[in-house]
Amino acid sequence: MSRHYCITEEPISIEKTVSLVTRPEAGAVNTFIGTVREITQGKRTLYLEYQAYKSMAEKKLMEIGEEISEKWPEAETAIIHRTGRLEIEDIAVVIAVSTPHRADSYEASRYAIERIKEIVPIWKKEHWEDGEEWIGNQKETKAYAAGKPEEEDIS
Amino acid sequence: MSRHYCITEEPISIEKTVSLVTRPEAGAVNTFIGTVREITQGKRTLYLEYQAYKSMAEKKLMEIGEEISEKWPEAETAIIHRTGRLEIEDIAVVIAVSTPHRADSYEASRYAIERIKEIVPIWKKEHWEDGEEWIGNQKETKAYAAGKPEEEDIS
Amino acid sequence: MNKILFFAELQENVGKESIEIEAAGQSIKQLKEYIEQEYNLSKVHQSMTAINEEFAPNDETIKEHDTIAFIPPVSGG
Amino acid sequence: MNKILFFAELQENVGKESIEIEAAGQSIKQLKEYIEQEYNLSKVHQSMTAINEEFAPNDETIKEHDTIAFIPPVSGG
Repeated sequence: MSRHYCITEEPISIEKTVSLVTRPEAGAVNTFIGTVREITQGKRTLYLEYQAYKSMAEKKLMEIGEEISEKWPEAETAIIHRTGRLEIEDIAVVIAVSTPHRADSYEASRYAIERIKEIVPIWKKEHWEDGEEWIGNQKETKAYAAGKPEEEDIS
Repeated sequence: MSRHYCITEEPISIEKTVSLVTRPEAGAVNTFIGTVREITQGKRTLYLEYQAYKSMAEKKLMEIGEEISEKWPEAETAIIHRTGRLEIEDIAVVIAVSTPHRADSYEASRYAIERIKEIVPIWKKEHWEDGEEWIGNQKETKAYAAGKPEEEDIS
Repeated sequence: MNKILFFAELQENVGKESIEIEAAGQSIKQLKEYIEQEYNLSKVHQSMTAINEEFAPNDETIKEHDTIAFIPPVSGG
Repeated sequence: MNKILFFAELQENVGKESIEIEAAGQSIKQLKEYIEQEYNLSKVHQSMTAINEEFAPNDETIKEHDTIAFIPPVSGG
């Protein structure tokens, strides 16, 4: 699988991810870095656990890169997503998109993160002091309870 | 002057710039990295030279950060701009904006780069094989010739 | 034989990452009904399905050696 | 006395990063006209001006000890 589209258990280097897409023709690199947020919807997260269907997830990341190349032909994309246990502030995902001009780099990068949340088989489990839950939503708008609905409203 | 808003002659670390804005409340960091592009409007650049009115430029960068905080109260911003001689692919500017949710990080980061091109006293001089020119435009839409208009149309 | 993969909540509920069963000739929908009954796993119906790492609709027919994965709503990023 | 700063193309044309002159009491516009004549620098009129690191309009009056900078169209980023 290409170095540009990876699922890894190791900490992600922003610098290395960016260097995958820098090139003489590109004057702009937009990156999106997703980090572990402590408070989500009023609940304090202790840590997260990411799981992926690795082989399919890497395929889907590459597919997102191909979609970007169709929409923004001069763009070059790299997406690295981490799995395993992540602490608060750890980096879960780095997207880097280089383009000759800056507007495209923003739009393509934004497109990438939205598509990741739609089609890439990666899941996160939030661990709180009073429970844990697999977050089951594609666009971070809703969650479904993980068999312990009675703990759902504690916050 | 704050470490968050700097003009420097040293190479810029993306990692360090991002770390200035990561924090437990933020789940998203958008960065914009401006690099030296080899070809601009059909002309091959050999290298660039950036000059700044350093003290005022750092003030203006900080002002942009304050404007962002007014528009996106939960955002935290860092902007580092390099001056001196830069080679092709070198990083000229790194903007990092962290926010709790991703949409804001994209919008605030975009706002920052547009404002830099409007109000921050930094200038670049392009050096080509057949000449050189201070680029005099605020939004990269036009340039004015540097006293050698006869070389302007060679490309 | 067919390999059936479970992820996230489904994996925890089934207690296994994967199982091997003979599912060739069945539709995805039929397989989901079997899984629901066998593992008391009604949430399998809220999952998307991948056959050999590509999303597939409920009426797709499973072939010999296909690998089936149930994909609960994703939450990467 | 007042310090007058030049940048980018203006600096190259003047051949100096800065000069010291007595400009107190003059407007920015008057100073620009002086600079234009003294250094044959018509481009000074296409520049913005900063007084003590803040942009200032052409009709602003220069005070004793003010630092004036001519800011050609910027091209950072």
